Amino acid sequence: MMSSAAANMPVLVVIAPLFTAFVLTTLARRIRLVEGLVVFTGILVLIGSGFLAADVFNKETALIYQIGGWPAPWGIELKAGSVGVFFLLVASFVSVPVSLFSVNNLSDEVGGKERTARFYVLYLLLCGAMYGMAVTNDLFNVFVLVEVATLSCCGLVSSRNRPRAAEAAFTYLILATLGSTLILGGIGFIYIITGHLNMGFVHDELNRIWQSEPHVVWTSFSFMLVGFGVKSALFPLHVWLPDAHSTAPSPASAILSGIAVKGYLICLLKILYNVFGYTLMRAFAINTILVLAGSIAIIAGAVLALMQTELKRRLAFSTVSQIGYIIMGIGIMNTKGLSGTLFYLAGHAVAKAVLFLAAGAMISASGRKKISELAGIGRKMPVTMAAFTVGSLGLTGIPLFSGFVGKWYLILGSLESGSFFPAVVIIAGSILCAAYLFSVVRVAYFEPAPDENWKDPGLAQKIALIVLASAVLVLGILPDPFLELAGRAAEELLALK
Amino acid sequence: MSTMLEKLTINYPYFFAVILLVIGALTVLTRSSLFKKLFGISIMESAVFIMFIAAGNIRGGTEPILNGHNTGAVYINPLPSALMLTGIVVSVSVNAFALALIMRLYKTYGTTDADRIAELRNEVTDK
Amino acid sequence: MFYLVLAISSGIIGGLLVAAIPKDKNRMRKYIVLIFSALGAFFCWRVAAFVFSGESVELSIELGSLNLYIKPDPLGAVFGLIASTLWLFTSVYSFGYMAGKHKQRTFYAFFLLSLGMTVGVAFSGNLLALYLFYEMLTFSTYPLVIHERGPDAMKAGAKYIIYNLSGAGAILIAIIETYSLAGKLDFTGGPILAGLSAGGLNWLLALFIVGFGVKAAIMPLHRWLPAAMVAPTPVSALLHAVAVVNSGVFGVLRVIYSVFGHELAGQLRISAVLPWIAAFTILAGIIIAARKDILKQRLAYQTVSHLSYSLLGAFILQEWGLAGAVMHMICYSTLKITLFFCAGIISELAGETRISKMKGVGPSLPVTMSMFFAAVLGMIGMLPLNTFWSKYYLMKGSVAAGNWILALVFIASGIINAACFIPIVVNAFSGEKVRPQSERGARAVLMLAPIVILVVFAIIIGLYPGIVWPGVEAVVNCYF
Amino acid sequence: MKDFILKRISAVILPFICIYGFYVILHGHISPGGSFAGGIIVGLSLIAFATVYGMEKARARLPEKVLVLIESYGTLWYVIMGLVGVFKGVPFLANKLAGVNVGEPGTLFSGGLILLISVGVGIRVASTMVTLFFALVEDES
Amino acid sequence: MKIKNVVILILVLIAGYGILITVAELPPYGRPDNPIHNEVYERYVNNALEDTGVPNTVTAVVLDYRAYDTMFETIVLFTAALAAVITLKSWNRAGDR
Repeated sequence: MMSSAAANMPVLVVIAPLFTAFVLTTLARRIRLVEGLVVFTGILVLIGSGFLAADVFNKETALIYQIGGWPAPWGIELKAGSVGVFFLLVASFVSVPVSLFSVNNLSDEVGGKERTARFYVLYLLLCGAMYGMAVTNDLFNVFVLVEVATLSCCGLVSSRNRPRAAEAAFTYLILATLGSTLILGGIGFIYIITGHLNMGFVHDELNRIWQSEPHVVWTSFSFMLVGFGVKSALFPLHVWLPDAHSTAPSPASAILSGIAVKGYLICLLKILYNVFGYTLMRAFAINTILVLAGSIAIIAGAVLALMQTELKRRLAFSTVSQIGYIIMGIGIMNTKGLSGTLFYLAGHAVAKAVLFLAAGAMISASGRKKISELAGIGRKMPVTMAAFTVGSLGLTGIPLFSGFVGKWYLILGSLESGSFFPAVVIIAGSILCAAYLFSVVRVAYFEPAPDENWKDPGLAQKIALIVLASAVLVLGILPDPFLELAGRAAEELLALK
Repeated sequence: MSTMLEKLTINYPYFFAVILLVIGALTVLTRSSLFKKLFGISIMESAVFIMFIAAGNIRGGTEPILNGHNTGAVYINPLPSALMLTGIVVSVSVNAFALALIMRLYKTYGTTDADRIAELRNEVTDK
Repeated sequence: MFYLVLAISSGIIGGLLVAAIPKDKNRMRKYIVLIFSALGAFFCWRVAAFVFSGESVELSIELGSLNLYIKPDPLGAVFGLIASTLWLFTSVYSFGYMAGKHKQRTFYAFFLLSLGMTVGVAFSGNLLALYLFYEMLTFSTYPLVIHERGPDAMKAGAKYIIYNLSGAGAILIAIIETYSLAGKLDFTGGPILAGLSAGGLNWLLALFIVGFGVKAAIMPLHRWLPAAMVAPTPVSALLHAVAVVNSGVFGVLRVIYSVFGHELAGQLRISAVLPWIAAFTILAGIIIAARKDILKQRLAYQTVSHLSYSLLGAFILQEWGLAGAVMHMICYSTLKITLFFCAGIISELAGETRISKMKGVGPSLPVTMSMFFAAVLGMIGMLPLNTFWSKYYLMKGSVAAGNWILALVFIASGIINAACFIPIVVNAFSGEKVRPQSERGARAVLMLAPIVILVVFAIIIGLYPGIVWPGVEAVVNCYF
Repeated sequence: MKDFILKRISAVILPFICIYGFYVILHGHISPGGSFAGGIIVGLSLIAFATVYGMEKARARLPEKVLVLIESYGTLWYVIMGLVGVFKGVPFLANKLAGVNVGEPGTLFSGGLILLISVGVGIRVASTMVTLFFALVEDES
Repeated sequence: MKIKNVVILILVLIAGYGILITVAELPPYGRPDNPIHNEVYERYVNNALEDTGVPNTVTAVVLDYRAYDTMFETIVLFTAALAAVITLKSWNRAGDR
C-alpha cells in the first residue's frame, strides 16, 4: 500500500484536495471540523509533494505517470518533472498558511457557516487544479484544469458578500473565458496539424513539420499568449485583476495573487518550452516578444500601483507589475535566467501572500481601506505590520530577502544573454516597487496614530503571517536547495531543443 | 491569394468557424449588455467546437460505434468528439455561473447593462 | 572573528535596545547610546589594530551560493576608525543638542543602527556585503532625515531615498556584471577584474561611479545633499558630512582600487574624464556655496566641493593622490563635523541660521566662533590644521600625474573657501556686543566639549602628521 | 401554476422522459449518447416538474440536502472508482488493467467501471441541473 | 465610446484575417490522410473493444482513455453549481455597500 502510495504520488497530490472538497459540502454545520480538514489536507499535500520533490531530485529524471495505464499518445500522462515539482512545492506550501489564516476569520467577509464551507470547497478545488497544472503533461488536460481554476477563482471572488464582488467576478469570468476559448483554439490548431495532445509527442511532431505551416504555429502561439496573458493579467490584459483581487476576501486574494496567477504562468512556461521548444521560440522570436511585454508590464504596473490610494488595489497592481518580471524571465532563454524566474516566482508567491494577508488583517481590524487612513497602525498591530514590512522588503529585493536572489539571477541571465535592457528595467521596477510599498510602511510607522484600539488578529492568523514572513527570510538567506531545484528545472526546460 | 481562396473553399468549416469567432469576439468586446457579452462568449466557444469537430471528420465516414454490422467502414475520428463533449460541458458550466452572476447584479442594481451598473456603482461610492 | 562581529553588531544591538526601552526613560537611553557608541569605537580600534599589525580578521557568512564576506583591509579599517570615533563625539554632542526635542527614541535607535551599518560598509570584504550594508545604511538613515516630519522634511526624505536607491540599483547591475565577468566578488587577492581586457569595461566603471557618486555627491547627482539639511544638526553633521557621504567616497575608492585596480583603470578611456568631473565639482560646489545665505546650506555645498577632493585624488590613479584622498577623508571629517556642530550651536543658542543676520554673535559665543574660525582655516588648508597635509599630498599627486592644472584647482578652491567663510567670522566678531553671553549650562558644555577636542585633534595631527601617516601608508602600500 | 391540461399531460409525459434519460445513461457505452446527455434529460424532466407544479412541491420532493449529497458524492464516486485502480496496485482510473470484468462487449452490463462511472455521473449531472435551476429561480429577498 | 468600438472592430477584423490565412493553411478538410488521423485514431477505432469492452468509441475515449479529463469535467460542473449557489443564496443585504 505504502509503495503504491509512493508510486501514485503524482496523482494523489492532485486528488487529495478534491476528495476533501467533496466531503466538505455535506459537513457545512460543523465548521470547526471543516477548517481542520482543510488545513490537514493542505499539510498532507505539502508532505506528499515534499516526498515527490525528493524523489524527482534524487532520481534526476522526470516521473512519468500514465493515467489508467494507457501509454502516452493514447492516454493522459502526468509528468512530475523539476518544473512541476517546484511549483507543486510552492503552491502546496503557500496554501497551508493561507487556509490557516482563514480559520475562524471569514464570518465578516464571506458570511454564515454554509457560505464559509462552500468557500473552503472552492478553495480546495482551486488548489487541486493548481497541483494538476503543475504535473500534467497533456494539452487538453491543461485546458480543463484552467477552466476548473478559472471557475473556482471567480467563485472565490464572488463569495465576498458585496455587489462589487459579483461585478468583478463577472468581468473576470467573461475575460477569463475569452482567454480559455483562445487557449482551446490554440490547442486545436496544434492538434489539427500534429494529431497529438501529449506535450512530448506534439513537440517532436511540431519540430518536424513547422516549416510547412508557419502561420498555424504563429497563430496558435499568439492565441496561447493572449489567453494565458488574460488569465495571468499581463499588462494590457490586466483590466479584471485589480477589481477582482481587491474585492475578494483576503485569503482568496492572497491565494489568487500568490498562486492562481502563477499556475497559468507555469502552464504557459510548459507550453512554450515543452511544446514549441527552444528552436521554434528562437525561430519566431518569441523570447523577444516576451521580454518586451514583460518590461512594459513591469513599468506600467508599478506606475499604476503608485497611483492607487487603496491598499489592496495597490497590492493588486503590484501583482501586475511582478507578473511582468516572470514573463520577461521566461523570455530570457538561458539557465540562469530561467532558474531566476522560477525562484522569483516562488519568492513572489510567498511575499505577495503575506502582503495580502497582512493587508486584510489591517483592513478588517481598522475598517479602513485607504493607505493614508492607516497612519500609525504599525505601532498598534506590531506583528501584522512587521510581516507586511518583511513582505515588502522581500518583494523589493533587498539582500537577505527572497526577492533579491531571484532578481540577481534574472539580471545575471539577461546580462549573459547579452542584452542590457532587461537589467535596467528590472532595477527601475524594483525602485518603483520600493516607492509604492515603503510609502505604506512609512505611513504605518512614522505617522501619528489615532487613539483607537486596533489589535493584532487571532493566534491562527498570527501563526500564518509569521510562517509566511519567515519563509520570505529563509528563501532569502538559504536559497540553495530551491536554487538547485530551479536550476534543474531550467536545464530540463532548455534540454528540449 | 487565389490559392488562399481555393484552400478556404476546401476548408469551408474552418472558414465559418472563423466567422463565428469574429462575431463572438465583437459581441463580447463592444456590447455593454451583460447577456450579450455572455452570448458572445458562447458563440466563440461554439466556433472552436466546430473547428475541432470538422477536423475530426472524414468524408464518407460513419459514426465510430463498433457494432458488428458495418465492418470495413471508415470511422470518423472519435477523439475530437470526445474532447468537445468535455468542452461543451465546460461552456455549459460557465454559462450557468455567468447567469447566476447576472441575476445577482440585477437583484442589486436593477439593470443588466454594464455601463449603467458602473454609473450606479460610482454613485454608491460617492455617497 | 569575534571583534569583527562585536564591532558591527554593537551599533545594531544598541539600536534595538534603545527601541526596546520605553519612551520616557531618557537617562537610561543616553547611557545606552553612550555605552554602545563607545563600544563600537573601541572594537573598531581593536580590529584596526589587528589589521595594521598584519593579522587577518575575516568572517564569511554563507548565503547559499552568494556569500557575505567581511574582511577589513587598511582602507576599510581607516574608514571604520573615522566613522566610529566621530560617532562617539556626535552622540555626546547630540545629548546636548537633542535635549527636549521630540521623538528622541526613534532618533537614537536609528542613530545607533546607522553606526552598525557604516562599520559594516567599512569592513565589508566583498561587493555583496558592501552592497548590503550600503543599502541598509540608506534605509536606516531615512528616519533621521525625516526626523522633523514637516512637509519639506518628507520631500527631502523622498528625494534622499529615490536618489540613493537609484544609485544602489546602478551598483547592483554593475556588481552582477562584475560577477558574470570575473566569477568572484572578493576584494582579497588583488583587484577583481585584474587581467581583463579594457575593451567593454568603460560603461561598467561609469555605472559604478554613478552608483557610488550619488552618495559621494558628484555634481549632477548631489541634489539630495542640500535638501537633506532639514535634518537635525547632529544628523547632518554625522551622516551628511561624515558617514554617508564618506561611504560614497569609500565606495569609489573601493571600485577603482579593489575592483578595477589602477593599472586596468588607467587603460580605460573614461578614466581620463573622471578627474575633470571631480575638478568641476570642486569649483562649482564652492562657488554655489558662496551664494547661499543659510549657514547649513553653505556648509552643504562646501561638503559637495570637499568630497570631490578625495574623489579627485582617487581618480588621478597615482600613489600620492591615493594618499591624499585617504588623508583628506580623515582630516576633512574631523573639521567638517566641527563646522556643523558650530552651526548647530549658533542656531540653538543664538537662534541664527542666516549668515547675514550673524553680526555680533561672536562675542556671545566666543568659544564656538573661535573653533569655527579654526575649522574654516582648516577648510582653506592652512598650516597648523591637518587639512594642509592632505591638500599637499593631493597637489603633489596631481603634479606627479603630470597634470598641474588640477593642482591649481585645489589652490583656487582654497581661495574661494577663504573668500566665502572668513567674512562670516569677521562679521560675527565685528559690531557692538548686543547679545548676552549664552555659552552657559550643561547643555552648552555637552555641545562644546566635542568641538574643542576635535579641533585640538586636528591641530595635533596638523603639527605631527606622522600620527596618521602609517595608516595612510598602509593603504597606499596595499594598492601600489 | 393552475393550468389543468399542462399538469395532466406532464403527469403522463414526465415519467417517460425521466425513464428515457436513464435509458440514455445506461446505454451510453453501446449506443450514441452517454452519461451527460442522459443526465441532462433527467434533470430537464425534473425542472419541467418544478415549473409545472410549482417550486414548493418540487422543493418538497427534492430537498436541498439530497441534491447537495448527490452532487458531492456523485463526483466523489468518480474519484473512488478511480482509486479502485490505485488499491489494486495499478494506475489511477485503470479499468481493464485493474482486473475488472468488462463483460461481453455490446451487452448492457459491460465496460466494467465505465458503466458504474457513467451512472454516477449521470445522476449527479441531473441533480446539478436541478440545483442550478433552483438557485437561479428561487428569490431570497 | 463609439471610437473604442471602431478600434475594436478594426483590430478584431485584422485578427480575423490573420486567422483566415491560418485556417487556409490547415490540412484539407475531410481527408482520411490528415495528420489528425494517426496512430492514436487507429488505436481508438481498432482496439477500443479489446481495450475497454465498449463499442461506442467516443464513450471509450471519454470514460476510459481520457477519463482523467472527464473527471475534471464533472468537477467543472460541480464548481459552477457551487459558485452559482454561493453567489445567489443567502447573501445578506446588510452586506451590500
